[in-house]
Amino acid sequence: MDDLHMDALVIGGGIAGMQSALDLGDQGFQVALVERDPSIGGRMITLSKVFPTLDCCSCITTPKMSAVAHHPNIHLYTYCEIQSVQEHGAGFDVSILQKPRYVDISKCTGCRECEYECPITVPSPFDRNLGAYRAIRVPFSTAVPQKAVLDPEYCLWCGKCEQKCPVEAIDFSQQPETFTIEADSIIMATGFDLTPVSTKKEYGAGKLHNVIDPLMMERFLAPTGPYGRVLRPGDGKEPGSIAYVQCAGSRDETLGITYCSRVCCMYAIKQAMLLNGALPMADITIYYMDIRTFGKGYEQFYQNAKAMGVNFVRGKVASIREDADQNPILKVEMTDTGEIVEQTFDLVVLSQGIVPASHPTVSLPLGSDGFISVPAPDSAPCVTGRPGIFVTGTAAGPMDIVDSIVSASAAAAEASAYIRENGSRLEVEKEALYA
Amino acid sequence: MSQSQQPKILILGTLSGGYAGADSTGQSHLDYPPNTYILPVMSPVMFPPEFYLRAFEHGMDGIIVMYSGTDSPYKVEADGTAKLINRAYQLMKERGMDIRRLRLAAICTVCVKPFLKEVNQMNDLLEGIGFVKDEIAAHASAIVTQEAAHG
Amino acid sequence: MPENQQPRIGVYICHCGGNISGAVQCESVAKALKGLPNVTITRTDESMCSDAGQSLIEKDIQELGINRVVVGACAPMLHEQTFRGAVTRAGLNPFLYHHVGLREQDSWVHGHDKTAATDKALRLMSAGVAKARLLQPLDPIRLGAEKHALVIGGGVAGLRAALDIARQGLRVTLIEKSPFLGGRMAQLETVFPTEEEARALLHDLIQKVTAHPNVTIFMGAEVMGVSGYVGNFTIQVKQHSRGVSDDNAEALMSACTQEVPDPFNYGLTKRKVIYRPYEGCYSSTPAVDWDHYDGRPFDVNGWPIELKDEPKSFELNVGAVVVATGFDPYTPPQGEYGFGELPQVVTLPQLIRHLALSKDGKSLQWNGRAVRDVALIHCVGSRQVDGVHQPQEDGQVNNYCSRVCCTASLHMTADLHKRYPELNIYDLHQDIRTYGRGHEEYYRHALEDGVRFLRYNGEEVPEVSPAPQGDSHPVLVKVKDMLTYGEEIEIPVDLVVLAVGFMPRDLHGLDKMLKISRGNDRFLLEVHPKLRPVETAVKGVILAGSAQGPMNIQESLSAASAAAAKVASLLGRGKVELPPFVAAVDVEKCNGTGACVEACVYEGAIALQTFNENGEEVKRAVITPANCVGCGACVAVCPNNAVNVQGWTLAQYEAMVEAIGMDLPAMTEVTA
Amino acid sequence: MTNRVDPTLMRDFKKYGAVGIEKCFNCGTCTATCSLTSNDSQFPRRIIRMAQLGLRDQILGSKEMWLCYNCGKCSETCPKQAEPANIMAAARCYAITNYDTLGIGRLFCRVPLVGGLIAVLLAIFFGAFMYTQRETMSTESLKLFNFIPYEFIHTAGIVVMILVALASLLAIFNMVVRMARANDITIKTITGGARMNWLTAFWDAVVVQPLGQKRYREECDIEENRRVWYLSKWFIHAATMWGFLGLVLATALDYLLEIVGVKATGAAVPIWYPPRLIGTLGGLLFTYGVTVLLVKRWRAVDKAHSYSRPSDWIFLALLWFSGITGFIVEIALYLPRAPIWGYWMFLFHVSVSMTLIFLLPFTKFAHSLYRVVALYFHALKPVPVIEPAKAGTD
Repeated sequence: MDDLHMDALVIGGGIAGMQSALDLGDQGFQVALVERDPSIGGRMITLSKVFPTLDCCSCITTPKMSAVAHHPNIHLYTYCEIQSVQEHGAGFDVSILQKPRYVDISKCTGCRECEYECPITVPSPFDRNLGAYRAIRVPFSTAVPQKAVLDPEYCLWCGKCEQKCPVEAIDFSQQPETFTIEADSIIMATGFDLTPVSTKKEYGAGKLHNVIDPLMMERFLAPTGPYGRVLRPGDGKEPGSIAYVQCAGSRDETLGITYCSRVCCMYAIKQAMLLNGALPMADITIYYMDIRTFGKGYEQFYQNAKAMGVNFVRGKVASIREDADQNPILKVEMTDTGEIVEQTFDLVVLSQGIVPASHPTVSLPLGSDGFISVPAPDSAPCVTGRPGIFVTGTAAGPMDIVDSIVSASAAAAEASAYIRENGSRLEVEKEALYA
Repeated sequence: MSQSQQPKILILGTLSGGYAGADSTGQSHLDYPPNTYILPVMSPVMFPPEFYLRAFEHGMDGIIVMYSGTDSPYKVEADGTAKLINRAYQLMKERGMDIRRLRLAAICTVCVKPFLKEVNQMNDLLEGIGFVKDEIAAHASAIVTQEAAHG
Repeated sequence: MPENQQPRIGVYICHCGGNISGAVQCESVAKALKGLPNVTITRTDESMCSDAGQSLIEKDIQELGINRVVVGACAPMLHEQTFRGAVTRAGLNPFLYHHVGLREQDSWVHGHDKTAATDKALRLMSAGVAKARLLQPLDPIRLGAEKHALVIGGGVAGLRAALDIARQGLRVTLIEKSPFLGGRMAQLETVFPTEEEARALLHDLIQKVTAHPNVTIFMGAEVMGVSGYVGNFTIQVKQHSRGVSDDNAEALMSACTQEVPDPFNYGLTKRKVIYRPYEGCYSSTPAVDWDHYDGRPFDVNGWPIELKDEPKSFELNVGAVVVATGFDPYTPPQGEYGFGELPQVVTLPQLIRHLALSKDGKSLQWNGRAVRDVALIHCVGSRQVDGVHQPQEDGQVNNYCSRVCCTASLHMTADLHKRYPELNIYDLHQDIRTYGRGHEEYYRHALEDGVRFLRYNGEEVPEVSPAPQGDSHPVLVKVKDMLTYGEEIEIPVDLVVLAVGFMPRDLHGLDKMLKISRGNDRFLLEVHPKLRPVETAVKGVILAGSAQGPMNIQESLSAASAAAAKVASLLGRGKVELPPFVAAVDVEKCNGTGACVEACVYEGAIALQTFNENGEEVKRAVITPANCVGCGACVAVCPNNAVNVQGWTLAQYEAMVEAIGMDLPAMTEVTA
Repeated sequence: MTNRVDPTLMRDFKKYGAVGIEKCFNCGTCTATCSLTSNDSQFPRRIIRMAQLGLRDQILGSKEMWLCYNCGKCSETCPKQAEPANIMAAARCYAITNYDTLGIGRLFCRVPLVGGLIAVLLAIFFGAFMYTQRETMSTESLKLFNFIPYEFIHTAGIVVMILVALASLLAIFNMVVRMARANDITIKTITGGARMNWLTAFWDAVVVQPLGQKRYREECDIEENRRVWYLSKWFIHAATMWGFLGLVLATALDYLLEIVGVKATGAAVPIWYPPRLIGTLGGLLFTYGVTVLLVKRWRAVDKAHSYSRPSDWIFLALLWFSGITGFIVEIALYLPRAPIWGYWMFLFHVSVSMTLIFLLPFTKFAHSLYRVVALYFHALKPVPVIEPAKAGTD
């Protein structure tokens, strides 16, 4: 591939990255959006509904994905990884690895014939491995681009897909390719991972059958989820009682994570409300230390959940074990009364927090919390320690969707100002931009 | 049971008021009777009084005009709509229709409770006074009887 | 042109991922609609708004020759634009599209009765189809846009918005109501989490803004009127005189004797009516406090000098307006936690000012005595409960969380502890909400500094009362502490600090002038917290900072930069497009009665013009689209129905009403 | 009842070694982690909370702190690393100090240097005093009571015992009064309730729990027990205690046998001879237990042993020296030739042991008293509350 020149390169195609790209693109800048996965959409597209409005999540994400895909100024690079970022004047040379899809995306129509033909079933990371898809597939129904991708780890190279493909898009000979984009500025929108709980042996270290993470619950609740309903992964039973363990990966020095992950209170309340709808007979209890519903409309959301009958109990869950029927049993002090209870539930959700996602090779100073450092949050909340590189969304610390979107637009404003002030575009071009 | 057996309520909701208020109610997932049909309008100041009569003829048993009133982005909406509705009342009276079938209410974008109140009130009313077609027919037959008596 | 042919209508019903299909039998509705005249195809989809869903429509337009599209999905507010976009991509005029809200107004509110919900969906959809039959292609009104934005408010959000807009190459005018820039941030000492000096950060920002060639600033100025629309707003501004100049300022200030409580210090101190709020403020020229100046002349070297406010009025033409009008701290009513009754009760902002004014001594002094024990009460004016708290003037209570107070309070306790290590601090909270990056550290510090935390239940708030005679302390705070199993704990203190929340500001009609609305919490309302989080329902009017809701400095900065990004997208090209929903006259029907002109209140929107028709002079109504708002006042009064609002015609409404009232043949089958 | 806060107590507690008390944000993990706590006796958080707010009476009236065996699990899991186990230990230290009205306990807990000095001086005093009464050192066989006359040791011992008993009773009285006040305990609590309540409670408080270490063994540190039993926490504690009691029993038996005229005290006897058998086994257990405890504290092997305060060291040192010297004397006694150092060791042993006993109510040793009392009150079945009959019907 030829070297390309862009005004901005956005790393990460989640909601923050998409919004930054859209804001820059709308202003007339040429933007490259680089995404590690085969589809953009990030974490948000896997969610069910979003707080505090309870809109269906895909109703907000898919139009943005669609807008990104159709934007004349946004150039989408999916299934790509950043290899290196070198300073080049005021801008950067970014070396990018295009991972082989084994599908020619210029030919693929997303008809899914290959997927129907493929004999290999593999667990789907989109569904938090709760569901399965094929070794060759369109990553998920609303994926952008709607193009198939083949997973070489599982593929038997039987060639059935190749025979079936009506447009001869399957290409087993694809190799990883490296290309370079010259960009005047970079926006890091690399997102987050859930805090690992494998070190928390009190919570079963991830080995208990009916203790799940919140993103799994999102998939259960999502209409596009693997089962279309909520069930226990251990035995497929419909849960009659569900508990949320707050701060299961935050504010806990035994995990080495002392910060608040900011979103867990709200997503737990939201899921509780949705569960109330999905399983009207289920008892839902949220065990918490402090309910942190600080955002616009959030406190009312919390009060609504209380009124709806969601049970809020103050006390940090000390331990979880399971009985012979694989029912998780929580032990907790209800600190309001001092009562120590052991409560058996059908399903327990660990409200795990947010840690930085594994980074592409962009060397940037990090804060003590591991997120990208923002040296002057009270004067430039999106500016990192490296000139020309900006940060947005959960790459800069835990953040909810609303705050991520605002921060994404702010990062776009910073980047566009930087491009105007330092960018390598010719003056003429700059003038032309706003002619 | 088919809704054709229920009295129908037409709601003309402004985009900056009633229609958005109904959306707010929906976002709060608050139930109300389903015999309500909300049409978005820029401003109800566009509807001539005859429009309402024709709507009744088409089987609408109650009409609530949910406008934005003084909060409207349109200067004439508040006074203008009220005048038009008053003229509609005149026409309704002439036809022997219960004027409570047509109501004007100011509903804001987040007026969830007032929205529900209006809808429920109209429903209660219609439960009492029944279908508009019966009312029109009764009036017509009354006129016939009257004329017969005179004639 | 496909749109001029016979209508070929494509009908699409969205499951909305179960949101709609959970209550509405979408397939049945689609099947029933299939039988309607002009309906060429009906489809349902899991998610119409997804790329795949949109492609479906595009494909049908191109392959089946669909020339009218009706989608039944979520509220039009959310996705009407999305589908218009899809229709446009397929080569169809975007206004040959009609959106029916099946989610907020049907499935979400009638979920208990699936049959009724389905019937309603069918009627609404058939109304949509009826309208679609009568849709005509429309073109948006294209207007030049001023590459100039107005920022209202000179606090940190306004300043940041102005700077970022200026940096995008646009002109900005910033107006600030008070004679000085800086807003609430100037009243702070240090900021969390960096512990930088608030004023140093602020002055750095002011320096950048004032030095930027694209920025014009008017202080002591307010908006008196707004007209126009996106791209072309006309703003009437009134600017008060400063009253003094650098030359005579010092002489006048020393001659000035009239003193008033200083709002900058929340009334803790007094200042003269000719004043600077603090040393190093911007502008450094003092100003006269016209609201309080008693009008008496000053005696300067024996000469009586009388000052007069001579406001200047002028107009600004701007393409967009950023509202950065900020917030007010909540002022507790007399008696709430002893406020206004006990001299030992202060608000957090007051204490911040008090500390800024106090010399460092061994102990904190308040009301003439040394403070040994302090109680800090959270959620004053926030998270209020109906029936427990005294409502505001409008009858509402502040049931929102003010977001900033928890960290601000603990930031304060850290400062107190540093300055007065012997001080005992009690923190009475409901939940500690140190959510932000680096905020939990303040909680940790407070704990380690020995701050005692007590947790009260929102419905049983702490009690503040004077201590009985002879007690060691003047005030007693009693609280049912939920961390001590609900036992009543008595805390003797010398000072009670109320962590007051954010109050939405009275904008003196500015919100009305801009036609922007407020939410349930009475803060200014955005269109949608995720889709368009800083934009208002009025195109071209954008929010920045705490006018929209409680925010800390960092969040205000982000919001302000985001607002700047939106302004840049809107005005950068120097032109904007307006929706074509304006009145249009059918000259065939118009016979020049002039009723429409009489009904119209918009200057220059509709007028009678004389035409020559078959050698005869006739009068016909003519619309000027840029001045028409599309209210339709002309429509109702036209005896011939010769005028209609494009896209919202009377005929369309009649057809829709008729469709709602009609029982479709398939209906009984569907809803049986 | 209104509880008035006292900001000084938490600072006080830090002086008793509660290193993390201010860090606690009352999440309740510690209480829910503890296997010994129950709804009638909640700890550690309750104790921490009382200390944070300065509710002195409630702390001094609590039995909860004595139910804790310092297994350290709460400290391992504490999300704020506030060291609740250590706070419990500090609370016990605080209680020992406050129940002792003589002010000696305060020295051991608050002024460890002075405390240590007192212990050393006391031992020297006892040693010197006995040395003045010395007689002959036979080299033929170790005739200990020819060195220091038996009657003298006996009398001195009885005097020490009486003093200790008086001080202990006074302290226990203090404790009981405070506990009764804070928990609404009356005579009825003891006599009322189930039949033989007082007796079953006594059985539980004296035999089942302390001697049998039932709860420590069964409920505390279960995982630990699964490792190797002889290194488990309960066994080490039990070994120390059983060993100590074994030594006391052996001494008492020896004395008893003399009274009934079976043998003379101190006379060499075969290994199977019951007092000697008990004494040897007890000594072995005791030395093992104390040595392991010392090593654990020295190496700070876990949370429970990380924050040793001087009073811990003084107590353990006294225990260890009295145990090890006794054991050495025992060895010397059965050596073919009586070594002279055997006499000095004997003198040392008697002095240290007397010091240990003498300081019982003032050092960490006092926990053995208070724990039994607390366990007794804990074991009492509550008097059933009879709801007053409601007037009228609704």
